[in-house]
Amino acid sequence: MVDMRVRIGEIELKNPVMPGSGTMGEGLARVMDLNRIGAIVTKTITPDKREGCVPPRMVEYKDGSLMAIGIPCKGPDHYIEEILPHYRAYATPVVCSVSAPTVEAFGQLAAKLSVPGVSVIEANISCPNLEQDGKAFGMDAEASARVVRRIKESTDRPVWAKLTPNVTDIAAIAQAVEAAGADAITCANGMLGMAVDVENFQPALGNITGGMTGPCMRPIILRMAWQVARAVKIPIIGSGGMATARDALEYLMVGCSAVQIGTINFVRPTAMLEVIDGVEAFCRRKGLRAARELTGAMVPRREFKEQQVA
Amino acid sequence: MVDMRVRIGEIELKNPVMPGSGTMGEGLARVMDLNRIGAIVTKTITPDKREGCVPPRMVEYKDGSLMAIGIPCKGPDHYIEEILPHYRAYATPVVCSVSAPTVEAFGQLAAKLSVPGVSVIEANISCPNLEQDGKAFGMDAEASARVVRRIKESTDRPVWAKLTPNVTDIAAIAQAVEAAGADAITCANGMLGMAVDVENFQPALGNITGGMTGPCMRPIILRMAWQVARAVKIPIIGSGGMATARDALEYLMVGCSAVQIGTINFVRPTAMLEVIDGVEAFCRRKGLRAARELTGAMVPRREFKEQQVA
Amino acid sequence: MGSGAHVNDSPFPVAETLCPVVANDWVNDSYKHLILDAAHGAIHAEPGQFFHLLCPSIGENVPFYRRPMSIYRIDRAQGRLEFLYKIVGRGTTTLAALAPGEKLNIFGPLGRRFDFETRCRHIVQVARGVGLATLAPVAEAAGQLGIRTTAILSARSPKHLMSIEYLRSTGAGVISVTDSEGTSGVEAVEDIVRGLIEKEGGDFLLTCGSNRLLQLLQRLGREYGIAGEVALEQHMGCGIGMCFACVREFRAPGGGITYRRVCWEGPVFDIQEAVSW
Amino acid sequence: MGSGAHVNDSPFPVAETLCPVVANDWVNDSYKHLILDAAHGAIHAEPGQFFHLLCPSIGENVPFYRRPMSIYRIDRAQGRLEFLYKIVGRGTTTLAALAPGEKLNIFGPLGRRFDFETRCRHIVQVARGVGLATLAPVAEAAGQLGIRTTAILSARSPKHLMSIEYLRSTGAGVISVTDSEGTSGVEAVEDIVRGLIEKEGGDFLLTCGSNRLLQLLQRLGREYGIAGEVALEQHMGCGIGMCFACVREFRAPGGGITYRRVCWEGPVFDIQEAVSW
Ligand SMILES: Cc1cc2nc3c(=O)[nH]c(=O)nc-3n(C[C@H](O)[C@H](O)[C@H](O)COP(=O)(O)OP(=O)(O)OC[C@H]3O[C@@H](n4cnc5c(N)ncnc54)[C@H](O)[C@@H]3O)c2cc1C
Ligand SMILES: Cc1cc2nc3c(=O)[nH]c(=O)nc-3n(C[C@H](O)[C@H](O)[C@H](O)COP(=O)(O)OP(=O)(O)OC[C@H]3O[C@@H](n4cnc5c(N)ncnc54)[C@H](O)[C@@H]3O)c2cc1C
Ligand SMILES: Cc1cc2nc3c(=O)[nH]c(=O)nc-3n(C[C@H](O)[C@H](O)[C@H](O)COP(=O)(O)O)c2cc1C
Ligand SMILES: Cc1cc2nc3c(=O)[nH]c(=O)nc-3n(C[C@H](O)[C@H](O)[C@H](O)COP(=O)(O)O)c2cc1C
Ligand code: FES
Ligand code: FES
Repeated sequence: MVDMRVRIGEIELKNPVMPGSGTMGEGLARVMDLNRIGAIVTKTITPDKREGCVPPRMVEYKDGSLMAIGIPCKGPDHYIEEILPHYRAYATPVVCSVSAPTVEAFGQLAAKLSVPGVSVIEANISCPNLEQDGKAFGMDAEASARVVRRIKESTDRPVWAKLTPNVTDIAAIAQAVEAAGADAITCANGMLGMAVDVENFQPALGNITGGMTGPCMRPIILRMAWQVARAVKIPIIGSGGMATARDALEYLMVGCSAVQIGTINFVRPTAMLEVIDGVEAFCRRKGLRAARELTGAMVPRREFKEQQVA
Repeated sequence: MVDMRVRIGEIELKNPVMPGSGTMGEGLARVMDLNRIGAIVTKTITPDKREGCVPPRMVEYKDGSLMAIGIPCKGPDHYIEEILPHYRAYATPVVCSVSAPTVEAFGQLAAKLSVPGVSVIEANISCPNLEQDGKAFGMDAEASARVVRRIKESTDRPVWAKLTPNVTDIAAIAQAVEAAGADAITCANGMLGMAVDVENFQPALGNITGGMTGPCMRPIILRMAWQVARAVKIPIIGSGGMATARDALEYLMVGCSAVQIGTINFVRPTAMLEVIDGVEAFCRRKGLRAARELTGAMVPRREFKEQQVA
Repeated sequence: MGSGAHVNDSPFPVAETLCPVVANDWVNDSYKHLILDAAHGAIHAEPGQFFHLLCPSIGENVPFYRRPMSIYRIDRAQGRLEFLYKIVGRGTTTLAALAPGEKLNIFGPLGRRFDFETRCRHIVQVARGVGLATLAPVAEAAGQLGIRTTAILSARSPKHLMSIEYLRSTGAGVISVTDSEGTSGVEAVEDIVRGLIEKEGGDFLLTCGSNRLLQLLQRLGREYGIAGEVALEQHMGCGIGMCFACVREFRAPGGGITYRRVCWEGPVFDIQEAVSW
Repeated sequence: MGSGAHVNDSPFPVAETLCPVVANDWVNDSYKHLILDAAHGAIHAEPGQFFHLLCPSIGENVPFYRRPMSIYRIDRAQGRLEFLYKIVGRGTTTLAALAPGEKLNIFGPLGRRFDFETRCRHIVQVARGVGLATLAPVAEAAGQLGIRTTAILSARSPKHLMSIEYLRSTGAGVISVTDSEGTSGVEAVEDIVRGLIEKEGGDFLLTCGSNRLLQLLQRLGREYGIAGEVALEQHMGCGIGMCFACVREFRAPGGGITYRRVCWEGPVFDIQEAVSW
C-alpha cells in the first residue's frame, strides 16, 4: 500500500491530484466519482458578473490549445448558492479560485467566499485575458504580494497564490508571495499566445490573445516549477501540460507537492484518475512507501553505464 | 508575378525567408540551393572556443523539442577561415550571429566579424543556455540596449537584436534596443524549458534546462512578435515555430517583415523553399502584388456572415 | 444549468466507451455513415444529443480535441449507434479512415435532447446539410409516439439529398428542395412551411444547419405563435460544460444578449432564443 | 568538417525521397526487415551511411524528428534499399506498421562511410544487436573487392541471431556467440579475435552496438597495432550536421576530450578515438 496523502500547509489531501481552476465543472460529476481526487478546484470567481470573451474562443494545435474564455462568472452569491452545493455531496475539499480588479476587491471577495464548504482560497493573480495586453497582478512581485497580504487579512482559510508564467523571473514572484504569507504556490496559469486566421487577415480569437495550455507547454512550466521550488519553502502545486502519470511525476520530482490537471480533462475526462493510479503504481514499482517521497526526488545526473554482455 | 523582395532597414532580401541561427549549416548546401533563400544566418559565434553542453542534448515532444546545445564554437578566426568561405559561392547575404559574456566582448567580436561576406550582425542576447539559470542580457532592457549600442559603435553593418522570449514585457526590451540603434529585431529565441527522466529520477538533459522550439511554441512567440510590432518602428523578423507558409503568414500579418525558420529544417530540410513558394502562391491567390504588403495586414475581426442558400 | 443528458441507473450516466466499428461507408462524395457497436453502453442516448468522438491521429492530421457528432440513429434493438458526417477537416478525415473492426473512443451521450413529445402533433422539420443528421432521429422517435413528422430536406442538388428512404420508413413525409432545381430558395421553403402549418396542422418547428432557415422559422413561429427548437453547432473543447469554449449568443430572458454553452445548455435550444448568425 | 556523404553528379547529393515499401517483414520477435524501392534516387549510398526516416504518426505515437537507420543492404541491381531494425519506441513502432505499397519519406544518404577498401585484407567484424545491420553491408562490399570478412555475431540466444545466411552468401565467414550458450563473454570473444588476427591475417577491426566489444577491440587494436572503425549511435535531430544534438565524446588529437557529431563526422569513427560509454 502506497500512502498517497500529501500535506499542503495545514490541509491534507488524500492524494496529490486535482483539477486546474476552469478545467472542471459540475459536468464531471456525471463521469466520475469526485471523491477520488485530491481536491475540487472551482472556476475563478470575480466580484462582478461577466459574460467572458467574444467567440471564437479556441484554436486547436497538435499538442495543446489556445483558449480565450475570459472569466464568465455569475458572481459570488451565485457561486455560494448554485455551484458550491453541487460539491457538498463529496468529502473532497473545495479550493475556491478568486480574481478581482483591485487589491481591495480581492480581499472583500475572499472574505465573502470564506463560507462553509470552501477549504482553500486560490488567488488567480495570473489570468491573462482580463487585463489589457495580458498584463496582470502576477507580472509584478509587489502587486502579487499585496494581493496575497490583503487576502490573508480577510480569511482564515489557507491561501494559494497561482502565478502567471508570463514573467522574466518567476522565482522572484514566488518569493514575494511567500513573504506575503501565501500558504502554497500554484505554478502556473496558461501562457499568453495568439493566432491569426490568415485566410481572413484577422485574429483567430475574438479576444485576439488567449491562454496557451496543454501538453506542449509542459517543458516551460515544469522549468518554472523547478525554479520556484528552489526559491521558496512553501509547498508548490504544479500546473501545466500534464496528461499522464509520467508527466505528473516530472512535476513532483522537481519539487511540487501536488499537481493540477487542466486541459487534458477536456480530452480524456477521467485523466485525473489515470494520473492517481499511475503515480501509485510508480511508487509501488520503485519501492516508495509514500507519494510525498517523490517531491523533489530529482537528483543530479548519474554517469550512465549501460549493462551489456560482450 | 509577385514581388517577393523585402527590405530590412538598409538591406534588401530577395524574399522574406531565412533560417534561424543554429538551425542551418553547411550541410544544407548538399540538399538545396542556398541562392533561393532570403538570407543565410550562421550559428552564433562566441569570442572563445567552447564545446557546448554535456549530452544528452535533446528531448522530443509531439510538436516540438527541447534542445540544450549550448554554443559549440571554434572561435571567430575559424568562422572567418572555415565557415564563411562555404557561403561565398552564393549571392545570398550572410547574417552573422554573435554572442559574448560582456558588453565589451560583444563589441570586439562584432568588429572582428565585420569582414567581407558578412552583411549583418545579429546580436544573440537571448541564448538561454549560456548564462546561469537561463538569465541572459536579453532579460534586461538596459543590458540589451548596452549590447546594441556597443556593437553599433564597432561595426558599419546593420545590427539585428535577437530577443529572448523569457521576459515579462518583450515590448519594453524591443523599445530599448530600438532606442539603442538596432536596425531590426529578431523575435525571438527558444523558450527555456526542462524535462525529467522520471525512470532515473534525474534531469533528461545534461544541461538540465534547454530551449523549447518548434511548432508548439508558435502561438506564444507570435503573440510576442505582435506586441513588439505595436511597440517599435524598425523591422521585425519573426522566429518561432513556423513549419509552413501558413505559419509564416501569421508572423507577417502581425507585423513582421521577414521570418526565420528554425527547428522544422531538421525534419523537412527543404521547408524554407516550401514556405517561400507558399507565401508567393498566397499573394497570387489574394491578388497581392508584393509580399511586403502582408506585413501588418491583420485587421480587426469582421462580423462573420455565412453565405448560405435557404 | 439544466442538462438534458439522459440519466440512467448507473452512477455515471456519461462515459467513455470503446466501440467497434460495424460499418463506415460513403453515402455520397462527401458524407459517410458510421455504425458503431455500442451494445455495452452509450446506448441511452436521445434525439438531439451528441457524442464527442476521439478521432484518431494519422500523419499530419493530429486532432487534439474530440469532435462532436449528433446521433443520427439509435438502434436499441441491435445495440448500435449511427452517425452521419461530412468530411471537412482533420478530425473527420481520420474518422473516415476507420475500418470495420477498429475501435472508436466515444464520450457521451452529451447535451440536451429535443423536447417535443408532449408539445405537438405534427412536427415540421427543415434541414440542410449536416443538419439532417441531427434531425433524423426525431422523425423515428416521433413516429413511435404517433406524432406526425414532415421533413423538408434542402441540398445543393438531388444527389446531395440523403436519408429520404430512412425518413420515409419512420413514417415521415419528405419534401426535398434543391439549389440545382431552383426549389430551395427561402420564399419557396416559406410557402411549403406555411402550407404545412395552415393546412396540415403543423404545430412544432425544428431546424438545424442553416442560418436562413433558422431566421425563416423564427419569423413563421412568431407569426403563427407556434413553438420550435433549433440545434446549433459551435467548436468544442470538453463537450460537458467545463471549458466555456462553445458559447454562442442568445437573447437573454430579461432582454440583451447572453452567452450559452452549446454542449451544456444545448445543442438544442428554443428556436426564438437563438440569435441567428 | 569532413563529410563522407557520397557526392554524385546531381547538384544535390542528399535528398528527401518518397520510397514505396516493397516488404516489411518480421525477422524475429523484435526485428523487422524493411525493403524500399529506391530506383529513382537515394541509391548512391555506401556501407556505414544511414538514412533519416520520417516515421509516420499513428495514434499516440507522434514522432517529431526523423529516425536514423543504417543501410543494411544496397541492392543497386534492383534499385532497392534495405533496413534491419529493432522495434523500441514511438518511431520504430509506426515504422513497423508500414505495409507494402505505402510510401516512406527517407532523407539521405547521410554520414561518413566505412573506409576499409585500401586498408586491409581481412576484416574482423564483431556485432551485437542492431550493430549487425550497420556492419552487414561491409561484408558484401568487401567480398566484391576480394577482401575477406569474418563476422562474429553476438546475441542473447541462437534465435536472436540474424543474417547468417546473408553474410555467408557474401562470402564472409560467420562465427556466432550467444549468452544462452555461454559463448558470448568478453574473454571468449577475445580468444576468437586473437585467433583471427594471429592465425588468419585479420588486419582490420570493425564493431557496432556494444560498449564492451568496443573496449575489447580498442585494446586488441592497440596491442596488435591494427586499425579499425566503429559505428556509433546517438539521438539525432537533423542528421546533417546542423543541430549539434548528436554529439558524443571523443579523444581529441591533442589530448583531452572533444565532442563530435555522430551524423556528420560519423557515424563511422576511428576505433581508437571513440570514448567508450
Ligand atoms: C452538437 C454538434 C453536433 C454535430 N453533429 C454533426 C453531425 O451529425 N454530422 C456532421 O457531419 N457534423 C456534425 N457537427 C459538426 C462537426 O462537429 C464538425 O464538422 C467537425 O468537428 C469538424 O472537425 P474536423 O476536424 O474535420 O474539421 P476542422 O476544421 O479541422 O476542425 C477544427 C476545429 O474546428 C471544429 N469545428 C469545425 N467545424 C465545426 C462545426 N461545424 N461544428 C463544431 N465544431 C467544428 C472542430 O471540432 C475542431 O475543433 C456537429 C457539431 C456539433 C457542435
Ligand atoms: C547512425 C545510426 C544508425 C542506426 N541504425 C540502426 C539500424 O540499422 N537498426 C536499428 O534497429 N536501429 C538503428 N539505429 C538506432 C535507431 O535510430 C533507434 O532505435 C530509433 O531511433 C529509435 O526510435 P524510436 O522512436 O522507436 O524510439 P524512442 O525511444 O521512442 O525514441 C525517442 C528518441 O530517442 C532516439 N533514439 C532512441 N534510441 C536511439 C538509438 N539507439 N540511437 C539513436 N537514437 C535513438 C529516437 O531517434 C528519438 O529521437 C541507428 C542509430 C543511428 C544513430
Ligand atoms: C479553458 C480554460 C479555462 C481556464 N480557466 C481558468 C480560471 O478560470 N482560473 C485559473 O486560475 N486558471 C484557469 N485556467 C488555467 C488552468 O487551471 C491551468 O492552470 C492551465 O490550463 C495549465 O494547465 P494545463 O496545461 O494542464 O491545462 C484555465 C485553462 C483553460 C484551458
Ligand atoms: C538546435 C538549435 C540551436 C540553436 N542555436 C541558436 C544559436 O546558436 N543562436 C541563436 O540565436 N539561436 C539559436 N537557436 C534558436 C533558433 O534560431 C530559433 O530562433 C528558434 O529555434 C525558434 O524558431 P523555431 O521554433 O522555428 O525553431 C537554436 C535553435 C535550435 C533548435
Ligand atoms: S465544449 Fe466545453 S463548455 Fe462546451
Ligand atoms: S543530428 Fe543534427 S548535428 Fe547531428
